[in-house]
Amino acid sequence: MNMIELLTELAVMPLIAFTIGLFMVLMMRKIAAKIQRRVGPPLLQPLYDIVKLYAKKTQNSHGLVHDIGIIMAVGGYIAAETMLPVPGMNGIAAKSGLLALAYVIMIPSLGLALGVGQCANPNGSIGIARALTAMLAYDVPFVIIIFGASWFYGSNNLIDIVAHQQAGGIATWGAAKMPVLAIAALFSMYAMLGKQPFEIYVAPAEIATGPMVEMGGKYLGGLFVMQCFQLFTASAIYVTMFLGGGENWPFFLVKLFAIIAIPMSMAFVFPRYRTEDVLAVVWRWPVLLGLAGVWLVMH
Amino acid sequence: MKLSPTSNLSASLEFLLQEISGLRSQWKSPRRLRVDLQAETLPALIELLKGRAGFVHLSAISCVDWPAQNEFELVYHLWSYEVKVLVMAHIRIPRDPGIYLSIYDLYRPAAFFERDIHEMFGLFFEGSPDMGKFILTEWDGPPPMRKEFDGEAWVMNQFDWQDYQPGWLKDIEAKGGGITTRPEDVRRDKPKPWDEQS
Amino acid sequence: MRPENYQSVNHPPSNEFELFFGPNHPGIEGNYALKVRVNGDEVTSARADGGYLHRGFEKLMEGRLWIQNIALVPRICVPDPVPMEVCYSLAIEELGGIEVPERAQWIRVMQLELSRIAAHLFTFGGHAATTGMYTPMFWGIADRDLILDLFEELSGGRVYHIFNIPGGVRRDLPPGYLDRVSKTLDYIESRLPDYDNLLFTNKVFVHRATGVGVLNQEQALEWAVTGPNLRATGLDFDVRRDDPYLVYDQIEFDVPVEQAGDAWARALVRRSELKESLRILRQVVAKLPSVGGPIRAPIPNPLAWNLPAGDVYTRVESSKGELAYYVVSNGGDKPYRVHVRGPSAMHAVQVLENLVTGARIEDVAQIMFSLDACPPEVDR
Amino acid sequence: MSTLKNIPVVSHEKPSGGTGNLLANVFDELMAFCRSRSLFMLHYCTGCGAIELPPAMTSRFDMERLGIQPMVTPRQADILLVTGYVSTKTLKRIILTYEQMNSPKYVIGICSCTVNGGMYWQSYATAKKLNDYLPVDMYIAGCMPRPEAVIHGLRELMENIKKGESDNWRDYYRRYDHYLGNQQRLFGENWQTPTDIIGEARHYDLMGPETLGPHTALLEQHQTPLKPFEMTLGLADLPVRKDEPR
Amino acid sequence: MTSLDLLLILSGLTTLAGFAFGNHRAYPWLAGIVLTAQIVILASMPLPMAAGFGFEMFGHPVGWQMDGFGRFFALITLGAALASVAYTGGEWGERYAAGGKNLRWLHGALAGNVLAMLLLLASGDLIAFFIGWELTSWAGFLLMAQGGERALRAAMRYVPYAMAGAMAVLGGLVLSLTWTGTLDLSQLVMLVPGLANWKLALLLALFGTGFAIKMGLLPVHLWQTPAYAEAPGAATAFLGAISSRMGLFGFGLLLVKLITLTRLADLSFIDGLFSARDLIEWVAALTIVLPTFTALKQNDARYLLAWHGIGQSGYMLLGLVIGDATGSAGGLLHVFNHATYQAALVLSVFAVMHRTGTADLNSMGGLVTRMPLTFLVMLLGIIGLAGLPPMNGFVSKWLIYRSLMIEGRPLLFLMTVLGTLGTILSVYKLIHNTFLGQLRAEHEQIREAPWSMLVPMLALVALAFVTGVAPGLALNYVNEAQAALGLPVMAHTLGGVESPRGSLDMLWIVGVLFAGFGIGALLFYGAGGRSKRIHQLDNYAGGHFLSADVRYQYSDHFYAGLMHRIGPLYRGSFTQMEAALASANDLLASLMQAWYRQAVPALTLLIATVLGLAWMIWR
Repeated sequence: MNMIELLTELAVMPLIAFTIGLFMVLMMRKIAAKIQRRVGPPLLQPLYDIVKLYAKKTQNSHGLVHDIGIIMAVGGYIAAETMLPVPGMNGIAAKSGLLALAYVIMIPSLGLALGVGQCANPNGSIGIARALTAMLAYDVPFVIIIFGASWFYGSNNLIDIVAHQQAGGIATWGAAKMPVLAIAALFSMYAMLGKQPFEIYVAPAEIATGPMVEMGGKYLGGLFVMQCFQLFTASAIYVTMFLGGGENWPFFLVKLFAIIAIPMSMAFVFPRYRTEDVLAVVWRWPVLLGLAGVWLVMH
Repeated sequence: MKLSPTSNLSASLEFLLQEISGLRSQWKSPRRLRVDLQAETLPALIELLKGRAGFVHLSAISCVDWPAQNEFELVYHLWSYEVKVLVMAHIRIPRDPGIYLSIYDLYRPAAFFERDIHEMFGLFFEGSPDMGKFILTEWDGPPPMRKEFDGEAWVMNQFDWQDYQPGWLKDIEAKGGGITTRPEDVRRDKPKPWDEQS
Repeated sequence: MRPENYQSVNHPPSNEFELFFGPNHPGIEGNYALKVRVNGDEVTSARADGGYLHRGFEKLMEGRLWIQNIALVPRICVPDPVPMEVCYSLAIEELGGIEVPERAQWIRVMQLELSRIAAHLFTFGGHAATTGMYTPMFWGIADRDLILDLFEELSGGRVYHIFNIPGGVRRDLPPGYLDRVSKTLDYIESRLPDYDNLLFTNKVFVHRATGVGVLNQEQALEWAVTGPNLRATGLDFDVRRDDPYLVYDQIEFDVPVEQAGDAWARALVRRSELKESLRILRQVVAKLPSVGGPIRAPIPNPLAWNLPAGDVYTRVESSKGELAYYVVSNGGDKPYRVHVRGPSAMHAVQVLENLVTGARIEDVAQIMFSLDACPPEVDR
Repeated sequence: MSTLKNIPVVSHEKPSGGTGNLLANVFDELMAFCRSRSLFMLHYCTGCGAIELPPAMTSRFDMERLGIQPMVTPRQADILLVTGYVSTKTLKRIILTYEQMNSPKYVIGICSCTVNGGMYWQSYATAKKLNDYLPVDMYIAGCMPRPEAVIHGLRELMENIKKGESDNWRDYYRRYDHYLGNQQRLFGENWQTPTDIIGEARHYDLMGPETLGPHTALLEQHQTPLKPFEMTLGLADLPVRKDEPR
Repeated sequence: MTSLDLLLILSGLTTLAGFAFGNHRAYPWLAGIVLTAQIVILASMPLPMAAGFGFEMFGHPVGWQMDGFGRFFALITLGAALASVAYTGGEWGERYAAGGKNLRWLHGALAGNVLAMLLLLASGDLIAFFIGWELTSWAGFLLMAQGGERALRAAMRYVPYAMAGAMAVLGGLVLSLTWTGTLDLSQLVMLVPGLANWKLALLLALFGTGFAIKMGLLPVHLWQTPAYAEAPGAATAFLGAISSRMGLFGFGLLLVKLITLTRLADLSFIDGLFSARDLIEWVAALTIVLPTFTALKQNDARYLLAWHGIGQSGYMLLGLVIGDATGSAGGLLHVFNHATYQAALVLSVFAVMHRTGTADLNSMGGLVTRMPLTFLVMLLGIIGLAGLPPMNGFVSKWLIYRSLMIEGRPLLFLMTVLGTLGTILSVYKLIHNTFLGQLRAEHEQIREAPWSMLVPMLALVALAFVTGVAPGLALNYVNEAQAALGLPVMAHTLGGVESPRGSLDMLWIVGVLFAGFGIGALLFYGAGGRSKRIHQLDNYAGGHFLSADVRYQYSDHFYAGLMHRIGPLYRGSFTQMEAALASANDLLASLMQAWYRQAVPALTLLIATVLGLAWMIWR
């Protein structure tokens, strides 16, 4: 692969991810509206929100780290998107792999945490403390699943993983071969998205939207962009690991949206847990399932 | 004597109240008993009602300002869940110096009512846990509920009024919703005190 | 007067910090504030801060005619305004010795119960929203709107009806009104299983609400807790039954009671009360056609109406608890003194401060909403 | 300043001036369109009119289909809905909150009380005329206005924003002295909010003829300056503390 | 004279110079130059390099020889010493001296530590090893004891541990001599694996105890935190960076070279189910998790870092014991990586302490505007400690994860990741409570740390960053060490690892990451509107006016929600275990001290050593 092609891919992949993410946000809000028996936002609402926020005339910064935090949050995801193979484009997936990806997507969280910390608001700090606790919760099953998958595929390379699954149609999909792990992964992805009942760190009624408490204008806009990327990344990792990745764009999109629709349609009929309950729930079922899945895969 | 709902209610309650000297009682309706007494004997009455007749619920403490007599009237509304009677105990205390005893040690809710009366009437309760401000924290005028405080005059002095905007009414009639305001519309056009000096 | 101090201050070493719930905070009901000191996530002390909604009602009422004040009183509690009108009217009627016609009494009961249903639907949504579940709020408020429609048809106002006046009610029911009421009742009754499925049997919600803000019966009596909050601690008391007013003594209804005294018990009591209100309303709808007669007792010219001197203490059961008016007349055309005793004056200040102390910040909002405190009643 | 009628009303520049290049105009139009289609309103129930906002937001009237959704903190919000009477104590918080919001920001006075005090006209505790203290973009009259009226008002605001007409927030910077004067009259001379409006006006080039005046001079006299802590190596400009710890 | 001789002589001279005129202004420059020269000599030394001197003791030749394994550790030692000396050289040292403490002793002890460690690392036989071991222990004690009253108490607590460790090592030495008849490492390598299982187990137990104590492995880790945390700043950095790695060096020799990993796996306790190798792996894994989560509860920045130092050593041992090319490379690389960022972190904490006078996480906050460069150092340091890209900590941890994945050890893998996650939580608390949040009034006039302190810190994080982007630079030395130990050598590229089963190319990852940041910045500054800095009191407080007398900073009990779940574990089994250990310790310590106060400690040890050796010869 020549350099120009690669650089084009690197530039295009985050853009595609962002666009898909926008529609995922829209889908989430539409699902909420349907459950709540109302119409919901228009088609381009997520885009309007982001453009408006970036175009605010006056904006408040609590200092350089506040700015850098948002840059890291957005930039980290932009980088992460180039490590996730999509149909026709592999980016630098071969040079990073699943494990590195799992750690690269912690960079945005760290950036956000720094930015929020600089805001000097305890609501935000509590939010971050809770977000990191949630990360501790969902990452434990998540790494078990990464372990199981990479043991099963014999590789850490996402391109190999996709190729392995696409070799024999649906029968060789990860979900068909490792159903237990796939279920555990779905659970873990749900927790990763941070929607109810795992929505402990935004919690408007408790800590006034936690990390977002001092974010306005482009700062909040950056977080909205980050949310788009987050939805896409979570869904794409799952599809790549268990649903055969992307053979072609239509199928890939269907899988992406179908997977992300599962947690979204469950989220709006639950309240949020307390922090320790999140730990209890996520450390019980997904971890047990994950360990059982790993045992099955290894024997 | 312990009061019980089965006994002859009014008779036994009145019998009980005879222990307080200088007390006048009057049944206003089957479940409302008005009691007038001296301010000094109120603690005794309350102790009696709470201890012996099950009047555990302090419904409210009301204060009425009687500037003509230079007095505050305090009304303690007590309810018994057992005998289902509300006793209204009226006392009068002089407006000056305006100090009375708290009944917080018998009824916790008194703290709220006493603080409220302190804010609104300037009547101080000794022994109440918190005589700070609650509602009027950012008010530095006189206690507003006193009769001599003329709220309307204060308002006239303090605030401006919206100018008559005939266009706004038309706006509402025509559109039914909001009135768009522009800086030009709502310009002040009457002199302010601070402008006159220049 | 400077509101706050911006001079640099050296803080003494402390593990605690302060959090501000309200006035601009979704975890607080209305325009009200709760300042808490927190260590980790545990509240070590709490102080309520009111007065944001203070309008000086009691002062305003002293400056207006008896009849004018009818327009003022419903503003004291926005989500549940009818009991305010009724309680004030009852006070004037008692002072003036006016006998309210029976039909007017039944119509008042109908409004009171409709208002109670509306208020409870509102409260469920709020309570669920504090735990992050917004769907009950969306549903509840939309269903409450149907009741507001009924009120609008009756009085012209969705929220403030100003329909009860001393002596009775302003107008008779429009034709076909009772049918529409029973249709709405049917609809709301048909929605109850949905609410049960969504909220009252939701395991996560039950988990969140149990053991939160526990109030035992002794504490409840000590702090003058009333209404559903008191009944959630196991005390079987309802002003409608035990100190009856209007025609409640002719109506058959139960007083739901729970024992646990926590946020969950309070939610359950309200849910059962909603069903009881439906039951009362069915009886009212069945009874009203057979009650004839005038809807209003004759009163003198209200613009020059001097009520005899005296004082009266009336109370009713609002959706929040015991609501009482102490009205004093000195024989003039205006009240000499009106004291409003809203139930939330207790719930939102002392009870809230006490329940929140030692609770966790996750539960602060839930405690306030489960007490169903209504700040304008505190501030007046 | 004796004849107040003579104070020039500054008509601010319109984004669609016809001058300049086409692309910039299109860009401005796009911004204005997005601003009008995405309005975050602050979750702050300042008065009783707030009871009609939940119906307007929830299933029956669903404001989200217009792109309007509630937000929690002033930083995130675009619209400040002043729902009804403002007691003096609340008014201070409203001004604080308004100043913490990011421009373009809009103030909507809902209910008659915000227009002229409403039925609390003789109350000692409530301010009567909101536009003395804040630049109000839209009044929605009624006691209280129905959700339909609220939504209608918001739609009208959206139209105004799209046309670039609703920018009273600039007025707050341009005539800060006027607003501050009214605030000082009500709250006392040493009234100060933590937000540095004059500094913001300078920073964003929003100064107007009346940004500074006698009242801002009074403010400067009484205020505790709240300059942000700039990041500094501090090697040159800060003195060594004598009591520097060992 | 060989270059190893030169190295040791230079080191000895530095020690003497340190004790003689360490308080002179020129000493740090001199020591810096000499240390740099030593690094150059060491790095350019052909291997293996024997020392030109040696002697015979009781019929056994005692000699020194540097191989790739030793050189790897020695380079880190010299680098850490260089950073510490530079840090001490300026304002920090002046204030240290002005505070009535003795700078000569500090410098002397530091240089003495380097010498002792070099002697240990270059040992060619077990007697030389033991001499180096003893010297290291005592030099370490000397360094720990410099920090004042509390430091001395902590150092005294270390003494019984050190003596017990020395006794165990000595016992092991005697036994191996008894069973094999030689003390020369090159001969032992051939003889030891042939010993019977119980003999090997006994050797393992004896040597292992000694090394574990030095390394701070569970359950003999309790001495380390206070001893390291309370030492003076530069000493803490040096100790935290490398000192306890001597235990790992010992383990490397013992487990990999002498006993060999295959023999280790044969030593099964329960037939075929649980071998000594599993035991060590699990001890390492527990050492990762438990101290990390103890660090989470600390409220003193120095203690927090010291606990993490213990936790991170678990990764190194685990990687080494897994023993495949990737894992051992990861374990060894982690020694280097940990030294770089841990030293930088400790130095930054002491830089903050230098300015504010406190390391209490509850009484700081918002310092980023006052000490931005120190913040940068701590930020990069915590990214490294947490093992996130782009810092070097990520690479070594990635290698360890990867080898656990390839070897199929899910539970151990889970433990390592759990340790990483716990680290992320705890280091965020560190940086948040120190640098973020509300600036306290008493810190408004704080200045950035002086350059004499900043330069070493910045150099260390720069090194950590560069070896994170291009881990190949450090992996060269790691490969040498692997070869010297007889482990399979991991092939690597400049950017990481090339493998058909999943590669890692840090050059690309970091490149893309920074390109992403660049685009993010472009979006932020280009597409977004201008922003204005605001004062920290202009903040959301539920609509209230935030006033300066309100403490608006969340610091204590930071992960309260998490503690509701795992807090009982601390209170329950873990603290009970710790309490039991601590009381056993204290008993031991008091017994030891009772006996020990009566004589000069060194003398006592000398007697013990001589007696031991005499018994060994005489037998």
